[in-house]
Amino acid sequence: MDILSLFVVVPVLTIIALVFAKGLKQARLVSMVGSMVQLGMAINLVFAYFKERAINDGIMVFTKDFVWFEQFNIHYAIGVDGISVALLLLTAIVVLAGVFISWKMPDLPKEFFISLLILATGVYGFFISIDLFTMFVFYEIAVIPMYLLIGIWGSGPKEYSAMKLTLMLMGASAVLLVGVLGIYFNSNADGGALTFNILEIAQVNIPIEAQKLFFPLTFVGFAVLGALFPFHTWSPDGHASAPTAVSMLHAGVLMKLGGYGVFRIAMFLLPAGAVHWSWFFIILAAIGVVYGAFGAIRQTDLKYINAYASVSHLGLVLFALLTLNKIAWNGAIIQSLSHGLLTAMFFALIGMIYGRTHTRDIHKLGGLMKVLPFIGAIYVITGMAYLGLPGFSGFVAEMNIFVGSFQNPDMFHRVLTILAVSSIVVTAVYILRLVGKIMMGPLANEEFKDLPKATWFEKAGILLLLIPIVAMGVAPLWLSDMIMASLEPFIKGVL
Amino acid sequence: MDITYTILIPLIPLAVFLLLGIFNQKIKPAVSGIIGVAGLSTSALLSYYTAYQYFFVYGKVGGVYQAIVQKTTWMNFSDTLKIDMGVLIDPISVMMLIVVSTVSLMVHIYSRGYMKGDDGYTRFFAFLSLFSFSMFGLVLATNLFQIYIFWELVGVSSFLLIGYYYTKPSAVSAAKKAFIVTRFADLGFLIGILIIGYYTGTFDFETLNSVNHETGELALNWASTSFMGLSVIAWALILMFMGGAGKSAMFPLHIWLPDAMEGPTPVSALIHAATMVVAGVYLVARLFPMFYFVEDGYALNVVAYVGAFSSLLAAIIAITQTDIKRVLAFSTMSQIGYMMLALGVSKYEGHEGLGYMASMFHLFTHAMFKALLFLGAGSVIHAVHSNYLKDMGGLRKYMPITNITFLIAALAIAGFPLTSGFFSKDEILVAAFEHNKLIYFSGVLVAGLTAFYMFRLYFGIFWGKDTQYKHAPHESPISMTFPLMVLAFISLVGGFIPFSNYISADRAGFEAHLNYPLAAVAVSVGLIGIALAWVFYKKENDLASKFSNAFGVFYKWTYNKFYIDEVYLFVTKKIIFNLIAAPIAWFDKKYVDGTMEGIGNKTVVISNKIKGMQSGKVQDYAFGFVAGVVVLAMVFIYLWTN
Amino acid sequence: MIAGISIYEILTVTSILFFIGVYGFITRKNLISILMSVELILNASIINFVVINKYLYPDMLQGVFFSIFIIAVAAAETALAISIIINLYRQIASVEVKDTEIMKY
Amino acid sequence: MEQIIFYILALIMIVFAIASVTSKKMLRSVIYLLFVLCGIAGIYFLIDYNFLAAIQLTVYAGGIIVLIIFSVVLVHHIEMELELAKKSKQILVGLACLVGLGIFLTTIYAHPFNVVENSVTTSTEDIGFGLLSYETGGFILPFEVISVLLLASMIGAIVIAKGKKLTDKNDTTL
Repeated sequence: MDILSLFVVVPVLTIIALVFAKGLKQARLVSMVGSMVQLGMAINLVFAYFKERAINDGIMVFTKDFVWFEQFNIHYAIGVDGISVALLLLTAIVVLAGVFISWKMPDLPKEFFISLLILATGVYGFFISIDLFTMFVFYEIAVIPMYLLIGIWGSGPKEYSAMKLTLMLMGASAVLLVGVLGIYFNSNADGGALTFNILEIAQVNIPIEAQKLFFPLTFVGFAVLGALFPFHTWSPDGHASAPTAVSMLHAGVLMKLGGYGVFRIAMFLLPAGAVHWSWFFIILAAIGVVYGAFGAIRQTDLKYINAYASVSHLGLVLFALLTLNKIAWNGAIIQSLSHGLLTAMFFALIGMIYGRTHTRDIHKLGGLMKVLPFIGAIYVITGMAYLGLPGFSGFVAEMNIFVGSFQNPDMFHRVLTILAVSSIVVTAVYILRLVGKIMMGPLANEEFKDLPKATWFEKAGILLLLIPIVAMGVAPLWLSDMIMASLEPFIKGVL
Repeated sequence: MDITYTILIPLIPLAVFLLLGIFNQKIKPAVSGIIGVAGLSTSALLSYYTAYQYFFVYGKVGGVYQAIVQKTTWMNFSDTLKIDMGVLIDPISVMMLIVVSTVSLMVHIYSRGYMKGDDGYTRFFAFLSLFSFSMFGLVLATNLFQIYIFWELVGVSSFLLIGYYYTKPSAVSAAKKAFIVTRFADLGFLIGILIIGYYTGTFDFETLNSVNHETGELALNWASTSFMGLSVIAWALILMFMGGAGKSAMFPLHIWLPDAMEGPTPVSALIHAATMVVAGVYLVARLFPMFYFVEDGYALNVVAYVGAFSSLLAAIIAITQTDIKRVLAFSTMSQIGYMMLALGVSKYEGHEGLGYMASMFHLFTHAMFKALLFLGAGSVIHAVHSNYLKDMGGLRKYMPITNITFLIAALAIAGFPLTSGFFSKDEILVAAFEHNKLIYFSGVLVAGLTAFYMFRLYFGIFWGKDTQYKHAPHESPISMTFPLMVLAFISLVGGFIPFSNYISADRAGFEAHLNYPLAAVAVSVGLIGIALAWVFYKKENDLASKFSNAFGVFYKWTYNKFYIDEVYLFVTKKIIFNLIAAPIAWFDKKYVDGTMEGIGNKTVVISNKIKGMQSGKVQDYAFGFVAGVVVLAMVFIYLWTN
Repeated sequence: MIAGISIYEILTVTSILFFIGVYGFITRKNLISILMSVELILNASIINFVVINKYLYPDMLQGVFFSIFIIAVAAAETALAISIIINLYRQIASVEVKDTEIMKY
Repeated sequence: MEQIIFYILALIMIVFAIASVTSKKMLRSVIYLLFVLCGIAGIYFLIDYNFLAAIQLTVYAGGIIVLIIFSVVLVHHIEMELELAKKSKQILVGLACLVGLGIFLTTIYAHPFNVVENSVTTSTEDIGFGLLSYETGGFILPFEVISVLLLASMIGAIVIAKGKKLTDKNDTTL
């Protein structure tokens, strides 16, 4: 079994093992072991990748190719570059943290962990495949369990949110499918056979007109998952209703599929289309950045605040991608990673607070720092990291994005860049409002006096997320070099 | 020269911070205090050693102090553009090292007494160490991005320390305000950095500042793009100054500083008087060649006028404040304005660069005596448990050491001859006199006002009415009075350091002399101020209230800080919150979400409408079938026959 | 072979019968009438089988056989349909199409 | 002679067929249908398929029509007026049928049938042999299948028509 396919096989094995598990204790143990193996594999992959990279200068390494649908030339083709390696590592971390955070899942624990791992399988598969169709299949695998996870284990108007989320994402993937098929049917433009293989399509000069036609479809199809304004409304409701681990996984990993897809498929395969349309979508992305930030100021539900903050931060990812600039792209990838960790952390903390106080209304919370020192301190740290404090991953990402987008010297990009940069102030406003409101100040409710302290598994989950955040923030060089090296073949098309 | 060891200066406080932060609950308060002091002492000793080595051993090469840089790549943007991390040793950074480490050490020692018995004792020392780390990093930064990084870090340490009493809502909102206002200013800083990075292709101070001595211009070339009639680099400098103005509480970004006094007093002494708030001055000084040469010093003029205006405004407001820490806060703002205006009027070469040197000198002396004033005020507050002048009076009998040291500091800030403030202030006024008369007059006026409000404070606290105290105030413990004495000593004799030999804009050094006529003017204005204060406040009387009544509206405006806070509040609360954020939230719910929901609802409506077609009536289906077959047949026949 | 009558004429007649049946099937509202219309359609097609057999392939009998089968099936179908109608009438006391809406939607 | 008979038969069939699908009186409608079926039997006679004509008369005219009449009598009052479809629907359906007829006829007349002139007479014996032959082209299997089908449908008809008692047990309506 090759090193990459294991990423799909191990979760599947874990799921099979879960089927035979009895009760919460066994279920969580099995999932924890499975996720830990996964994390170990991801870490191992990073080292293996560096080793392989030294001797192999293909765009993708560890490539494998099996035919699984002869007629349409659909392959199970896999391979990774620095970007997917980083995202796989992120996924492994967030999944394990999610398992830790769901340590005390009260209802249907077995089914919950199974759904969670199905989602993870889809995500892993998506990141390793380099065949459009296989990728699409994994994408759908990742999206579908969300419906169950939110609809069954959610809170509040969960059916409504689950339905909204699923319908919007499905609508997007319908659009995406048209785009993917459009690419497929143009993949013989240079006379070869029709193919779904990304690397092969990248060699083909797809006619400009076709690129102009299919780029918006592919882009929007993925960008909806990346919460592009104005298609972001599924995200606040979905996040608010989802259980903690699902929110973490969704905002932390699943939404990254959007940016990754935009980058890997829409921009790589349709560069002329990207150049042609970027001006339009970059406006939307820039609006999303500021809009999400302002939206977050007004919300009172912790999860809504975070969801809007995600809109803002992921808007920054799309914004960076659309500036068609290598530095900014590097920033976009780092931002994906950073936001994945940070937002997962935030949702985990919100889950802990909610689990103890049973409210997410910031007006009902206050002064929790006194009673929950660990969670409070981590909350403040996460908030600071979120608003781009140096020393944490967010800063590195944002600086790359801003420096990169500043490389476009025309007035149009300048104005948009400054608009996007100004979001860091608004971010500071809502983060500090949040921190000041719920952590600081006098204790809001006498009942909160004896809240239980953080447990070991909560701490484990949090540290798991915090360590990479700090590592990326303090020593970004290895990561950014790894990503930068992999960006080279992708940026060529659009420059 | 190998200066690698200097990296330890910031790293030791960082280690202390991590140690105290992670094992916050497990360390006994007494131990954490000792760890903090020990860590900082090491850093301070290293700083002094560095200073000695630099100034007297290897710093000067060919009559000019060399900048020594050691750095490593932290992140690559592109082949040319990158962020380095490293240390830059040059006269001003070494001078700042001394200032920061001295004041910080004194504050550490002082805090062991001041914070005794507080719940978050360990946390407090952790934050202090974090701040010291950030400030050292800022001082030693080798490039714009590094300074920005530590700039943000001092911002957040400041946030944490202002909000140290986090259960107090006023402290929380002050912390938020400080962070957001400076963050807004940093936005300008960041954009400035981005502009500079794009047009010059480097962030390095040494590259940016290098001057071509033959042409007398900056060695660096850039595409001279202009925007609204001013070159983009000048814009960048102005934007960066915006960042500096935010940190240094220059008008109109000063509103956070008075509120920041909600923090514990040692914090105010360290961060909001001596070190962090002068970061803006340091930034301008750092980039002085750029400020000076780009567009004939356009940006530098902005600095000068903003500095002068802030200085005057703050001095006026300080007269009417009743919270002693707020008086000191406005005084700080006023003095920083002084430093800014000195930089603003400075030239580059030799003696022409007097303003630059005077600014740095004043930065040094001000750090000492202002820290002393704050620590003294802290000692007083510690004794009487109040911040307000009305609760004080006649304390000289109870607190002799505090009294004496406070008096020394007040004399120094008022520019009393032979104190340190006298020398630095005099040089600033000389520089202003030589280059810009308007600013000079404003400076003289501020000098008088400073003397007045400072002695109003002094007399109000230690003389004036004999207040009856519930608990008789007593002198603070030795851990608190010792730093007072050390700082008082420096404030007294610091003026005799031949600063101009070591620090000058072109780093070559020069001999500065007292300008007796101008000094006489400044001193006499200062003495008038002191004398007025003597009359008004030495003994309890109603002169002051009569006076304030006479001024009426003006007094009210001044007392309310010219309502600048209210304007900001209006802008943030009414405009940003209610006119931008609220409509956006509404728009999002109503239209963006509404559209998506609408699509869903329409689908349901349409399907309800057309489900009637599936009536279950076989005859209807049959009709559809027949009609369909007929139509299809027609089509096929048409196709066949053609 | 009918002397003097071509296949076209016969087919015309059956076509007319067929469409009359179709018309009846769609417009009538009574189950028994509909059944009758179906008989009409079936008969029209039976004639076609027979006539084509006779006119085009006179030495074969397939058309006749199929006609017989169709008649048999029609008889069976009618019997079943009638029984269903009677049963329905017992249940709802009506054999109008508009009353039999159980399967609607 | 045969020509005239054919035309007469055709006229009868068409007229009564129309009458059958438009009549308001149920029983009359059935009787009109009987005439049509008899006309069809006449056609069979004309083209010399006597056996078929006989079947037509016995099974259709004799059996099915009687069955229908019985059911009509069972479920209707003799004098009940039938409900007619809406005028607009009648016209629409009529139009569609006319167009369809047009298409049929154009197609038929456009097709050159390869008519074989003959006067072969088919005896009942031929049909019997053909139907029961198991040689190549024999119809014994379909014949048996049809027999079984008839049997099955008879039983089914009885069961369904009996209805009530059986369904009571299973508690299903119809």
